[in-house]
Amino acid sequence: MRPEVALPVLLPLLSGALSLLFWRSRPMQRFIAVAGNIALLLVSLWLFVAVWSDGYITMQMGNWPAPFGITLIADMLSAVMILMTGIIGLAMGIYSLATTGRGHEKFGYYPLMHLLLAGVAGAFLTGDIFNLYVWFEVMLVASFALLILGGERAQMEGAIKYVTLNLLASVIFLTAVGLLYGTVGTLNMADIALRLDEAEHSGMVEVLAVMFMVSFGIKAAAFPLFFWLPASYHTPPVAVSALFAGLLTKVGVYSLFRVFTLMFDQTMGYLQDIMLWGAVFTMVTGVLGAAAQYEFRRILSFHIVSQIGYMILGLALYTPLAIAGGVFAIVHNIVVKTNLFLISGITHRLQGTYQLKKMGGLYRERPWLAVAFFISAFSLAGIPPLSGFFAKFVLVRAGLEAEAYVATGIALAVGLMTLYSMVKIWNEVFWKDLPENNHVPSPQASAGDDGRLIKPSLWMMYLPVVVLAAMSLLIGVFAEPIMQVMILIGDQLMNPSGYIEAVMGTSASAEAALLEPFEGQAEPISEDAEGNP
Amino acid sequence: MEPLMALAIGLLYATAIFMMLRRSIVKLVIGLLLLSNGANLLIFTTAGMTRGAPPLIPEGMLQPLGDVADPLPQAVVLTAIVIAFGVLAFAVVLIRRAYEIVKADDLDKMKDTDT
Amino acid sequence: MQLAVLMGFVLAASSPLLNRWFGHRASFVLALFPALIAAWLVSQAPSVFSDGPLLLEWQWVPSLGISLTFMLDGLSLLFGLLITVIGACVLIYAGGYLKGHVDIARFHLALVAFMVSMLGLVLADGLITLFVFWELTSITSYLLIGFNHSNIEARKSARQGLFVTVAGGLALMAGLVLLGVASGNWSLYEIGQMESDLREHALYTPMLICLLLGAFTKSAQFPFHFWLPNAMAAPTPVSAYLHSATMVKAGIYLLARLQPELGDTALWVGILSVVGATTMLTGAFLAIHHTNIKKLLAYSTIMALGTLTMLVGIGTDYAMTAFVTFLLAHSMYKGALFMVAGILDHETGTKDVTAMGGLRGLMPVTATIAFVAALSLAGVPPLFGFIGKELMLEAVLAAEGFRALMLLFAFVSAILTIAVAAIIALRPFYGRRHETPKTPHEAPFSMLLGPGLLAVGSLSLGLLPALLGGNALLTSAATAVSGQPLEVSLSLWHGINVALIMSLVSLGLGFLLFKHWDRVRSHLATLAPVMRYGPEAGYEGLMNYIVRFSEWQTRLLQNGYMRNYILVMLLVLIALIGNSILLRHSPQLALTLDVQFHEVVVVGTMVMGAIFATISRSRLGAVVSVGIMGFSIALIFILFSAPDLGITQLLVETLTVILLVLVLFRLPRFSNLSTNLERIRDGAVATTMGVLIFLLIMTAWSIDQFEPISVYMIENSAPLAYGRNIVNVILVDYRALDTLGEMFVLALAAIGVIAMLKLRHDGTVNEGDKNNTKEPYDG
Amino acid sequence: MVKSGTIILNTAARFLMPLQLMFSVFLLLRGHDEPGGGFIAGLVAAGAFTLYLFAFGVSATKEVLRMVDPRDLIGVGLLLGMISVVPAWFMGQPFLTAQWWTIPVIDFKASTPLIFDVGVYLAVLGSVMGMVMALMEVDKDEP
Repeated sequence: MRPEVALPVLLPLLSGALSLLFWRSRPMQRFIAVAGNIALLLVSLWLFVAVWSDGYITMQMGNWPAPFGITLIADMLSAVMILMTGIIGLAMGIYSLATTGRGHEKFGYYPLMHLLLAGVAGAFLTGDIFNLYVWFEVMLVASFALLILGGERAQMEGAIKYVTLNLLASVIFLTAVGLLYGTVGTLNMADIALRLDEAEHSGMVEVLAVMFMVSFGIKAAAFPLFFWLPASYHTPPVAVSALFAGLLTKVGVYSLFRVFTLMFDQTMGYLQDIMLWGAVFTMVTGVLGAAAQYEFRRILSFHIVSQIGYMILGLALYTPLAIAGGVFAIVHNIVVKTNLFLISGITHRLQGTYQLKKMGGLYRERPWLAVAFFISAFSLAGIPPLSGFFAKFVLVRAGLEAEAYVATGIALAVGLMTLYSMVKIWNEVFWKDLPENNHVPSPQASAGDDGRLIKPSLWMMYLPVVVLAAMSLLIGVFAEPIMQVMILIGDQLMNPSGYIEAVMGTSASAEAALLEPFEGQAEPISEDAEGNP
Repeated sequence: MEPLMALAIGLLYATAIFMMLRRSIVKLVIGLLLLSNGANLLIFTTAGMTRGAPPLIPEGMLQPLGDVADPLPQAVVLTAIVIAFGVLAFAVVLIRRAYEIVKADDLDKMKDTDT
Repeated sequence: MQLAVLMGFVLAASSPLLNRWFGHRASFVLALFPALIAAWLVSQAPSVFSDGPLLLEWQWVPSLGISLTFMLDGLSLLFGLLITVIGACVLIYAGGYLKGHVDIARFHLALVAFMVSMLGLVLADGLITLFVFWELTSITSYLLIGFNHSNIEARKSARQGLFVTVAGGLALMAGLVLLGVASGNWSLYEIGQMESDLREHALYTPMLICLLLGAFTKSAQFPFHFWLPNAMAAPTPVSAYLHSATMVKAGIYLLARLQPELGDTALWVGILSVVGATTMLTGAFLAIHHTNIKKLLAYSTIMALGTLTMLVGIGTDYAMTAFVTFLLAHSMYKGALFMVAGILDHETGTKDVTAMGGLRGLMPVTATIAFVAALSLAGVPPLFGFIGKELMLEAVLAAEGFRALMLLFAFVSAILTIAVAAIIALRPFYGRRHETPKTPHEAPFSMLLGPGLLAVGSLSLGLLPALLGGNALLTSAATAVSGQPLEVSLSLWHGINVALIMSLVSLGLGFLLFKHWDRVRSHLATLAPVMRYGPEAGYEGLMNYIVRFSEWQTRLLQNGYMRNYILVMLLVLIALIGNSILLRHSPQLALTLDVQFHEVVVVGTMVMGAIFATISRSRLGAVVSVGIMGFSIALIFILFSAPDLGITQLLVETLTVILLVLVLFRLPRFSNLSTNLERIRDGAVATTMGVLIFLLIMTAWSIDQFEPISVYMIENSAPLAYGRNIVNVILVDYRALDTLGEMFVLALAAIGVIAMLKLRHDGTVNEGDKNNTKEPYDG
Repeated sequence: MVKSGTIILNTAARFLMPLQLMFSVFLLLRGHDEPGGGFIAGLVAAGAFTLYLFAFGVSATKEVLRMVDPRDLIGVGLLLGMISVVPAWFMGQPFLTAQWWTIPVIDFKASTPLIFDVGVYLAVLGSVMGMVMALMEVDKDEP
């Protein structure tokens, strides 16, 4: 009984349920929000330490042996992703206290946030493919609701695209699950992996792989399936944008990593090239999309797409080092991208706009904010010794070792284009003097929601920003321990037998033991049944 | 039976996709509705269909009488139906609000956030 | 030592504090740091000279082969001393130059950080550590160039410098990784010790090209030289330090560092010689276009960098000697000259040499320093610059490939350089006194100390080359560059030889050019239209093109039309599935049809419902058709042994229809929005998808390879889970987690719906909370 | 949209609603053994209230619900669902492991799956009611 593997899912569910129950009381909601986030962070740390020291940790929910019940399993990848969820969750919790309007708080902002985290955590921990679908839906519906909270025109327009295209992905996913069950007769991912290896109809296996690839590709916003992201991510309140940017697309990427290392490893020969070019085009189109933009959050949104390309590149190269690099990129990107969105929120609060042309002068006015942005932005561009550099370096090294020269070269060039956008923001927002025509921001505009702000508690906005910026720096400076974790992840993912054993191994014998007495009983009954009619 | 169902489900998917490609938001949502129904039927069908043997165990017995229909896809579809309903309700209200704002049932008039 | 370097970053970060504590004397305090490091370097010098490279091991990311190990050999010692000594001078100088500036603390921060990065760069042994420091110098220099960030030119120049150097940096990274992969080693020292020859490795050419791109961009080689003159937007201390003595030499350092392992191939010699010589000529030629004293100096720096590159390319022992000597000489006189330029700018308020004149009397010390340094630049004996230039000419004369070209370029450059030197040394200080924006007077001591020291250095090293172990230092450095033991012994007098004659002739011609400079310039001005097609225009054009391309791409891809988005996604899906199931493999069909009449009717009704929903022109018709379809599905569920499903579907369908009616009630009629062509296209896509789904279902259904896990559930439902409705047992026990999630989905959808409907209408609805009676959302 | 229905609808709703609610509870309790269960029961109950809603309008329905906001139902339902997860932990078993207790006097088998199913019931009821009532309320405001 290892509760730590289930608690990261159950705790946010519980805090979500509690905060729904206390929907009348704002102070209570705010308290539950932060307390729940702190608890989630602690539990995720617990899980991380446990996985680091003990290896795979599993729990058979309901005490039904695998593959019959639902398995929750944490390997190193899950543990890292959960840890990131915990960190980002708390950062967002604190930040939201300062930015969320009363109306939003009243209509379920905090429960939605917690349930979103629960969905994310569930997706990271589940070992069951249909359960993964369920967590995806929890996450999606929570994100739908968060996206439209406030009900402005832009939000509605963005939400329609977001909702429809994500639902399309969900249906493809569901269709694939149905076909998968029809093909192999099981839903447990480890069991599926075993059975797919023996499957005779390799065409069906490939089709399933392709369907999962497209479905998760949509959720991850890979080329050419990313349209929903730039259309919607810049529309909701900034804390929501940040949360989405940090975590949501990464769930899609995580699923790609999980499914293609565990279940569909035999199809990689064919799919690798497709994925590689998908990754390359994702990087390029994303970064080019940002080059023409002059809206803070829109630039950042396009960069999410571009960064997704890096992560998928890691998977497409399909070596342990490349996987390590891809995961490093995920971790780095979660920290940095969230932070950049949070910073855009602060600048918006300070200057009342997201339009770069109208902003300026923050380098002199807010040096600490400038430092935080500088670190995050240049980290995103992969400048050493920040976190992004190591992600990029590992990927470049893996790419060159795998002799994928073109893809690696493009990955490097994309880094330069990332720098272009980041320098654009830096020059416009921080270095340039504030343009004459910008008036002092009105509080009405500042939170993007209901205009009845609590006192502008800037420190609550600064705290997460500074901490995340420091994280980006520290990940770079103390890259060794992190790299060891990443290398372990690379090993674990490329050798899924450990995962399968952790799920099936011990319970395989239990399954036999459980089945045995019934086989004796079942047979006469079934004979009866055959005889009767 | 399954080949017939497969044909019908294929048709369901086709109509759904055709509807989703229209410019009207309402048609889009109806397309989504058709699509999720299609997916549910697909799960139900691929696992094999059985006549007149629901997965129930008669009172006082430990095992069902004879072969019964596979209960797992049923449970999965049940979950999927409810999820689809929730999502659909959300989508339906979304188009209502979107219509209030845009004043037209035309997706082409909703591209301000992209360009 | 590593600690010292890392402490440097801490020191940099704390410089705002130091500025608060020590006021304008903070510069002196900060200058102590490089001075101490210089002292340490000097103390280590004897052992380096005698025992070879000193390795200071320190791990960083061992799992990636990244170490923070420092290697101190002759080359890094030479560079280290340049960085620290000139660094100390510049810090003190900057204290005077920027006295009272509001941002001086930030300036100190960036400058010290840069200095430390540069030091790390030349000391690093690990390939990746070298790169890390390399990029850090790019970033800090970005901050320094953009120091006057209110000025749009400064911002632009900073960005340009950053892009060019970082672009090169990325190539360098690729090159270094290739080097690491090819050699299997991530340490420069160990690569130097390797048996195998990298020159024969299959990756040699790409590796070399990447590395050279990195070095060339950083060291402003043609055609990447344009960023350097623009970088003169930086305050002058920065130009003196970064853009003459240190950062721009990082690329040169890299070339010298790699020459023992990678040099001496046809490719290496060819590229370096030609690029170096071209850069040399370009720099010298462009220099005399300008009257801005900093630009003049910047272009002459480009000329010097070209010379250095060329020398590394030649690669002979003689060239190596020339290389180290020229390097040292150039750093000293160019640093001094930049600082003099800064003094002139600071005191007169203009950078235009033609606007100055007759300042000798007012600023005697400055004038003397300028004169000495300029003589060194011109290569006039007895200054150190003369030795450097002589050696350079001799090395070129002894070169094997491209000798004629290099000789010609070198000779012309020498003439031009002499003219430049004369312009700087004579023009501002002699002749008629001009009115300047500020009234000039002699600069303060802090600003004279640095250039004075460097000028004295140029003079004394020229007179007594062996002074202060100069020979030993250069011997050791040249040995490191050439890879084999080399003896350097410098002297002013080499006898009368070709080089000396060339020097003398160029001196005369150069002076002639100086005399007629104004006329030459007006002639050159007619060339201006041609000059517009330089590499800088290429850079600008590329940047504009990228932005335009990106706009075009965004319009194309992110076009806002939802149906296009869906279409693209579906086409991807169809292509991939179709390719897999139809082309690469084949579907499996088992067309055994076992149907009963009533089943056909139900299925037929369902299909008709779906089709009518598609073609119906009225909303109500569509909703009714959808309802019919839903109820037929419920019937199918019930017919095929799924009573729970049937009931659920029935109830859900009822609610769905209610919802649809409630909502669609307000919407307009369907209108025909698409063209016929679009309909046909969409129909084709939809049909293809439908066919594929059909094939997939048939295939999945006909595969009967594995026993489904539900067998276990059926068997254990009653005995272990105490439930006889197996579906319900699955929902609340076997797979209760799914159901838990599902509850939350439904709840979330409800919250979303309520929020969506009420958040705007809040206050008009009786919610019991009267605080929110206003309508903040209408806008 | 619908302010009040016809007399037939009103009468039907008035009599049908208690019956439907009772039926839904019946479906809920027998769900573990026969077709039924939390979802179905919750949907039936929601159908009952929806019928009432159509017949008598929002405010009347609110009165019937006696100040129980649908959101409270959702909260309680979800919380019950979460509560049923935990007991197994105290027994040292994985979460969600079913626990069965027999209540002695009425010989009723209580179990965590039952609590769970009740949670589902309430959550489904609350969610559907929440949506429908919100829609109707807004419709009422915007004639």
